[in-house]
Amino acid sequence: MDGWAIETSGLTKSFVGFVAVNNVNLRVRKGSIFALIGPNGAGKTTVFNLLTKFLPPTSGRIMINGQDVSALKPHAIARLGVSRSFQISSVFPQLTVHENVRVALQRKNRDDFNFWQTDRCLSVLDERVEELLAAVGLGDYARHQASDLPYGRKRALEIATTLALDPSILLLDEPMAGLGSEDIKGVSALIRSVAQGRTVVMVEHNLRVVAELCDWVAVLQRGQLLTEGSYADVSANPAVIEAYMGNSHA
Amino acid sequence: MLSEILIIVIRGIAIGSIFATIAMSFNIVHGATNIFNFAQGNMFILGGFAAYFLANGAGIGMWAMMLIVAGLAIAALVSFQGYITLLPLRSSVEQDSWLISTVSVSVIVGAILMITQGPFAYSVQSIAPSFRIFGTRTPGAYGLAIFAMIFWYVALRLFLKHTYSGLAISALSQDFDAARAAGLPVRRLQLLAFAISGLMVGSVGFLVAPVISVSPDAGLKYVLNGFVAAVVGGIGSNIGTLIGGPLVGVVAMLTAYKVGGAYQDVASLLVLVSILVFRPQGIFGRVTARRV
Amino acid sequence: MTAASNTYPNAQQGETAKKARFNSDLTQVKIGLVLILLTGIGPVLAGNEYWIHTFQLVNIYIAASIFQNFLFIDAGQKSFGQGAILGLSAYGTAILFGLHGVPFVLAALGGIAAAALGGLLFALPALRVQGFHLGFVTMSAAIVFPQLLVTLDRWTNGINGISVRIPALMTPIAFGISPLALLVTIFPMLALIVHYLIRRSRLGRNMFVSSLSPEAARSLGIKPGLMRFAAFLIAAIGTGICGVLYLPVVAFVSPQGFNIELSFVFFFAVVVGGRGQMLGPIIGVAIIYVLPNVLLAQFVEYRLLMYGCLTMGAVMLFPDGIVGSIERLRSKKNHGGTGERAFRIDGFLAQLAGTGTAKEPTEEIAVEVRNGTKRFGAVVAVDGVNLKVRKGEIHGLIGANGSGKTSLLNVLTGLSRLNDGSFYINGVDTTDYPADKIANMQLGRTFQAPRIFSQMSLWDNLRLGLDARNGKGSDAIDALARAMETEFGHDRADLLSHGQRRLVEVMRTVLKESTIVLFDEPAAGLSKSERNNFADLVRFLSRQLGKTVILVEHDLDLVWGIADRITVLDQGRVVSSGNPEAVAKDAAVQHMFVGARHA
Amino acid sequence: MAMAPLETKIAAANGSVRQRQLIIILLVAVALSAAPFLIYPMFLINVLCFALFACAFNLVMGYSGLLSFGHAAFFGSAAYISGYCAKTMGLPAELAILVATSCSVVLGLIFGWVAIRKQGIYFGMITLAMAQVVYFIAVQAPFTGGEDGLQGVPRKALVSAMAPMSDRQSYFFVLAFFLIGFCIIYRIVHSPFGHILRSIKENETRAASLGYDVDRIKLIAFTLSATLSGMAGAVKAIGFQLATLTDVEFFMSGEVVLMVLVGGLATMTGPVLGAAIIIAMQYYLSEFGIWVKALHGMIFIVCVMAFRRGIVGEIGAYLSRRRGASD
Amino acid sequence: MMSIFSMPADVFLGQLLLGLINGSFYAILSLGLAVIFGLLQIINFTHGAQYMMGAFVAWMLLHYFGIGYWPALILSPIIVGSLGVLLERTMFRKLYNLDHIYGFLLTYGVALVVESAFRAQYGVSGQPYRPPNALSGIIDLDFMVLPIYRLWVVAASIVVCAATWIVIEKTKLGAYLRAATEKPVLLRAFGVNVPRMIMITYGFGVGLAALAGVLAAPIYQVSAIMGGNIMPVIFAVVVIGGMGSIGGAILTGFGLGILEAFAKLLYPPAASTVIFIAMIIILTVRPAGLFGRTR
Amino acid sequence: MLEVRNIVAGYGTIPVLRDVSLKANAGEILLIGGENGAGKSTLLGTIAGFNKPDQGEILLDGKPIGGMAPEVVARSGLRLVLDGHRVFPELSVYDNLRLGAAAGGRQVFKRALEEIYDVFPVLKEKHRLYARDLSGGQQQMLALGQAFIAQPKVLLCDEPSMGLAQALLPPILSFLRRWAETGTAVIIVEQHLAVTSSYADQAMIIERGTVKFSCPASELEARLGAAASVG
Repeated sequence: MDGWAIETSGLTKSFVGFVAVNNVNLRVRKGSIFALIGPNGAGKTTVFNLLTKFLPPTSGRIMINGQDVSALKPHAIARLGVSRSFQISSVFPQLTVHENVRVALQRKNRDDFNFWQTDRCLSVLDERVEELLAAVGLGDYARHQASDLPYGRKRALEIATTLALDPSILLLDEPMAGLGSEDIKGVSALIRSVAQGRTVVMVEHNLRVVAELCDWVAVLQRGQLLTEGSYADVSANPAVIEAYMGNSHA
Repeated sequence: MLSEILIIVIRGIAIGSIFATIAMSFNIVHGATNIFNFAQGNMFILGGFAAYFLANGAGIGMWAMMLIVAGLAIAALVSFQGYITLLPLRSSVEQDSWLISTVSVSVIVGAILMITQGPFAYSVQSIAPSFRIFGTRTPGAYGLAIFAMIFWYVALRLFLKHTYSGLAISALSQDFDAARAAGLPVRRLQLLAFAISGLMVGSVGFLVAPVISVSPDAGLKYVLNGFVAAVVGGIGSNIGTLIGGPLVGVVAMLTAYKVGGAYQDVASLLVLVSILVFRPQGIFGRVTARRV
Repeated sequence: MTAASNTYPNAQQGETAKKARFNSDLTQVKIGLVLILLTGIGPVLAGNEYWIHTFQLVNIYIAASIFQNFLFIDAGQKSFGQGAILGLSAYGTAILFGLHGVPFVLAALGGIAAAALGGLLFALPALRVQGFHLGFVTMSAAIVFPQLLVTLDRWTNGINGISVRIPALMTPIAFGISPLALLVTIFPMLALIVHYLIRRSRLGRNMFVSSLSPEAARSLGIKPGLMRFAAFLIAAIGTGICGVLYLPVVAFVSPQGFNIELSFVFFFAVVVGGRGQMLGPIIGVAIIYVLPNVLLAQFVEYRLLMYGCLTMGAVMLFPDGIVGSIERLRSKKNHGGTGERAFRIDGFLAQLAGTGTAKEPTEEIAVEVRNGTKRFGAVVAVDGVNLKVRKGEIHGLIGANGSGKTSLLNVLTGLSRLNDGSFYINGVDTTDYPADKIANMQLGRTFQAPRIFSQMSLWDNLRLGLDARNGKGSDAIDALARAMETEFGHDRADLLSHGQRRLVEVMRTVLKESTIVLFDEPAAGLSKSERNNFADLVRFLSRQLGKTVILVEHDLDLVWGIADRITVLDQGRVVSSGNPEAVAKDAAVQHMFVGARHA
Repeated sequence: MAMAPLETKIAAANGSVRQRQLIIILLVAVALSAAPFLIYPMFLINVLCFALFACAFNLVMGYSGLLSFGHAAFFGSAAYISGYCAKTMGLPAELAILVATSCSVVLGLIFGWVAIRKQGIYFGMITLAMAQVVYFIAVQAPFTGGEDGLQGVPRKALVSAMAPMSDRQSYFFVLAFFLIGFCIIYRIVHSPFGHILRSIKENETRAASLGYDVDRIKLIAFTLSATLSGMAGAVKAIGFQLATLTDVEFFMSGEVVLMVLVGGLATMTGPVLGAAIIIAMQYYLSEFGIWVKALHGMIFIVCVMAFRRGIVGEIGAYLSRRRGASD
Repeated sequence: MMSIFSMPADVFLGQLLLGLINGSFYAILSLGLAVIFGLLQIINFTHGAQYMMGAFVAWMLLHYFGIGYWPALILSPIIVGSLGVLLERTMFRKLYNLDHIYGFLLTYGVALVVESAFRAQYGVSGQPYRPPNALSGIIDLDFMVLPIYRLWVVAASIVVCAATWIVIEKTKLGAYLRAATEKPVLLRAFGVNVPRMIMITYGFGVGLAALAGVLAAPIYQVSAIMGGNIMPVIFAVVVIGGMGSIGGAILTGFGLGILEAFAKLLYPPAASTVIFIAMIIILTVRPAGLFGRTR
Repeated sequence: MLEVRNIVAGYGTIPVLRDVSLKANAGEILLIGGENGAGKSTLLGTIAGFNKPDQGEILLDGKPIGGMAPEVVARSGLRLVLDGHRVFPELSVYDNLRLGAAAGGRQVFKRALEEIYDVFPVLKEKHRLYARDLSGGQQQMLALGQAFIAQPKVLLCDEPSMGLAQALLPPILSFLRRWAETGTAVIIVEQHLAVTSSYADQAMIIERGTVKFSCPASELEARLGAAASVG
């Protein structure tokens, strides 16, 4: 578990009129849990979008597992083992919970374009689907439509779907947003357990969770990297405190 | 004189082949479901109507395609009828409701044909050229009828002895509950049996349309003669029908020739009654030991 | 008639007992009579010629359907040809009266005779075959009949038909009611009553049993063939009278009037109305015939289609017919369903206790088989068996499966014939006797699979034994019968457990007062305590009532416990025979049953 | 344990559901074979062709969420090509259909390649614009017969040994193609690919983040749909003996949208029903002339405003609601 | 005589002018479409029908009420625009939360109804509409004859387009509009009545279409099918210009008009397809359109 | 494996079974005894789908199977061997076995076939013969073999001794024993408790449609004795 899972150098993204991400250099160690924090509008989600190539960077380079991915498209990034969950819980609403996870598993079946076989050949995946759903506590909801799930469960479903890809790098965009304190505990445990042998990068506002979970914390402010280090170091940094005071109490 | 007898025998055998095929279609359904489909004759006539409406004067290719269409359509109709017939058997104690429902289906089909086509007999051009046998011109459809009988006999035999579904259908006829306990998809097999029987009568009706009178009320005649053939051969015995059918056919032709056409059915009835009275298991039927 | 069978259970009795009546036949008959009266007299009082004519025909059809109902359910004969029977009679009368000027009454008798003849013709194949075979035969007869009428124009006037006028029947006698109107009103009512009475009678029960289980019937001494003949004859005569009445009502006969459609009307009416229900045919004709032909007369083209669809609909939605469905609801609502639990051996034993006197087996031979051989194809089921059973003894017949026990039993009861050898009952050579004749020699048997008729009440099921009794029975049995009648008169037989069903069979032989009783594996499937009770019963039958018992049984403990003598069969041969101790010591027998006697 | 009753029902119903499906299939088979004897066969041929067209179109609109407004291009061009092959070149009908269908594959690939990267309405506009090119080509090209179109296309097929087919016979000929097409569509929808397609329709970015090459998958779906639409058009030219400008007009594109919308988006049978309704309207209301088109417009409005699931969709929703209520 | 592209200059210039005129209509129509799309995210398929209605209203005003061209130039857009507002209020409003496809389909349905109603009433053949006296007549440049009315159309459309562009891109109202497309909720929080703004915008867009209709009436004949025929072209223009780009719509409109004219010169059969082919080429090179922004 | 919870079932409206619960574990034989008419066969029939339970649940591997058709139940891994060695008499022994494998692949069938031939060599010997030509005991073996071929998770066996000479019972029971030990749950309904109980793990007595008691099979004799002395 040596080396860097993600490296960016001079990552910049400018929209018309403003620069969302400005010359950010991040390095995420393989196997660590890495948190990206910062006040609202600091550009955290943009960084995620850049990492997964949902947005093309204006300039700068991104290396994933040592490979330059600047030319790749989003789905190719996903195939490199980078998997991402979305800020707003993102499931396939009209599919059942079971199907949601199965769609993710299907990819490894190499039948993206298999339109001539019946879907019964997908039943080989059922066992794994049930395992994953059980792992996130959705075992009883397999036949429900995803849109019927309460918010917290949607998150769990999303994580199950993400895990189905067996990613090496997991990008979690505010995994705790909208969760009650009970759920937060559960999801924290879940993240810790899935982080075994994986690299996790998360954006999170709940600093307690960050303190508890993360090995390394990077602070973004107005598109720039303010500071990074362990949570203890970072939280002691006056610049960070100031940045947060200005916003988090708004 | 000799040629007259030859004509009678050849035509009798050919007409009897039709009866034999209908009898075989009885057998397969009866084996799988214990049902004797009284509507089978009307399904046969539907095949004839299909020939009239779809393939009258058509080329061989289209004729063949329409044969398949007619066969499949009638197979679907018969298996749907089978489904309806089987429905009440699941719940009611009365297990011979099929007798009533198949008779009523027969009445319904006949009535619909009568209402839509009127009480007329339609004639259909033959696709097969007539041929000479012993110096006698014989319509080609007679040859087709004999061919169909042999074809269906062989096909059924292969199916019932060598395919899984065929074996399963035989199993159904032997012990229904055991078949269910063994997980055989009973209802589907029964419907399959119905479908096969429909395919048989539909295709044969289509084939022989040129030599029968395609009219709404002809169905009853064929269901009865088919039944006589089945009884003569022994119900459940397909090989028996190969003899029984032609036998009945020859008797019917002979009667028509010697006594008069109106007595054809009477002759069949007499054959039926005498067989039933003297040898109810049929000529080839085996007395099966039953549990007492 | 014995004292016991004189006391028919009637409706009043059923009502006083708390149980719901087993069926509502009597009520239905009453309603039916009222309805027929209405359709018969109503239109006359209303004075509409069209309605009078129509409903006279309706009443005739009702009568014909009632006989169809009787034939179809009570006698179990599937006839699709009743229309032809009606036609035979109508044509017969018309030919005699209309063409040859024979007086009407004589002509009518001739017509009825023709119908009866036709019925007997139907019965001919029915001697050998049942069910759909018969359906096909009768249906083809119904198809052939009009063809023949046309072809035989020398006698029938062919396609032109025969016109008939009988003014005497048409002139009103009182209130505008003509004799004809009276006749066509009274006859269906009579038909209904006759149907009811037959059903309540021994004849009716015998017909019913014959149709459902010919073997059981034969072993009870009933000739199923005779019953079928009788049924067809009764139905034919009844339908024949309908045909006679048809003539003055329609005043014209032609071949088209008697095509298969007519037969279908009767048959479908019974189905739609309710198979086996007294009221069924009346309601059925109302729906099948009156609805399309009278109320929806503008769609008369479609009437055949309507017949078919109505019947199909009835089979799908009301499999028991309209009346049948109502009846089913009624019995479902009222089922008491606890009475049959009291049906236990110990109860009967208690009841019978002390009625007999102690008896011992005599040396007289009741049953003897000499060198009996029975083959089924290549399989020799019974192979040169010699067997002697003494009067009053309990004789165990044991052996492995397929050793020929049941085959031997079937031979002894006449259900199958020996290929070689002979057997004697009470010294009479009965080798070639038919089953019913043997049964009437006071021989009774039970079957491995009990013959229980769920359409009959439990008492009626038992009563079959009483019906089969030859001569007058003992007082003790009569008393038992009376007790059973009050106890089980309205209980359902289909709720009995397997063991109880066996018991019904056993009790039948008791009521039959057979002197020789053959039990075919009676204890199979009985519990230990039931088995003990059964052993007591057998002992009682033998030691107190002096009956000869032949017991085919697997349960060696039971056999060894009660049998006086035991015969061991193996592969159709007698291996050993003698008293239990001797047989047990037989080396061959020990070898066969080694290790099996600790159950 | 909240699931238990539902699962029980599903499991218990499984056997009977399959049986019910079987029965429905049987019934449909009976109805299809009886239809030409009860209804005017040419009308049925028309319905079948448009039903296939609508089903094929549903593949993109219902199952992939792509609104193509240019599907008439495939339908119409294939109609012309197969008509031309059969009439001028004297090819047997099957071969003509095959040729025309193959051309549709190519055309579908071209359309898809240009348009697929655009989403939603853009996609619709681009396909519409491209279909217009095909239309103008059809207007001007020498072999299309201009305003008259190709008339009297012979109905000579290999199966009929090149003898002309009667109306009823052609009905069964067309029926065979319809069934083949329908089965292909059924297979596509119920395949692993079909599942991915659905997930893309539901949430495209999520599907991409799961590693699916969304554009490629949509392109394949679009091409498949174009192919089958082409087959429908080709069969129509044979069965109806006619290929005209109306087949390529952009009204035709709108009409097929309407069929799918009326019947029910993303349902198997909806488009068939929709096609039958719309064609029946054209047939039986033809005396009202242009007002039929206005009526179409109104149906469009009603469907969009109040009836978005279509007939089959609404029935399905009603049934599942009732099932839900009874739980 | 000069020759350009090996053809006489007068022919060339004549075609250029013809292209400009067509381009003017393209520009105004696609401008309206772009404005509506910008705010409502609906592709207004009814646009063609509204264009046709604009022409018809002008014709009806003249025919039934004797109201001439100049008042019609004002009245017709107002009338048609208010009808558009009505449409928006009663129907579109309910669809904003749904997939945009539904809005598209709805407008298509409305267009079908309107066009077939007009067709049923007036048939397909055109109704003549004379230009006002002030604008009738021609200017004879020495290399070609120029109808004054056509000149007026070009000028008017340039003015209208420019004005619209200025309003949207350079004024506070325009800023609001643009903001409303981006973050309608936020704008609402600022106290702006967004629904009303949407309504007015739609009315304005429709009014533009109707204005184009009035302008077109004297040149082309007033017929029920004039809208339906032009719609695919307008779509192509909008797509090429880049969705939502106001300036793009205007420039592309004129540009394509000219392109079409040249095509007619060089290879007449391609005239009707050249725009679409251009679209295909441009989209392959620049998937977002000429002036479109990537997201 | 198989769990039956409080089922009520019967014919028509009269319940034969009242509130019967049982549990059959993988690898064990459960012996069900009781008087005739107590409802044993009804119980098996209900589990196998021949009757519909009016109330209660039947769970196979945790999935409910109550109310399904018998063939569906059989396909989901539960086999009922009917009483009276019911096989298909007019089919060959081999075809009988073949039909047993209603579900499952060819490989599974071949393996199971060899196993069953191993256990009952007589079946291999006579595999071409019609089943009707077998003796009663051989037919019972065939019936068991038919069920074995399907490799069910749960096997229900209704009176394997019925109609057999008692000497034939032990080999059949020991076969069931070995079968159970491969991880199948076996339920045997039997009258001959004494012979059978030594092969069983659990035992249960049904009386008048309710469970009288259940206990380990080894204690059965004692419990029966106790019940007899009390009652």
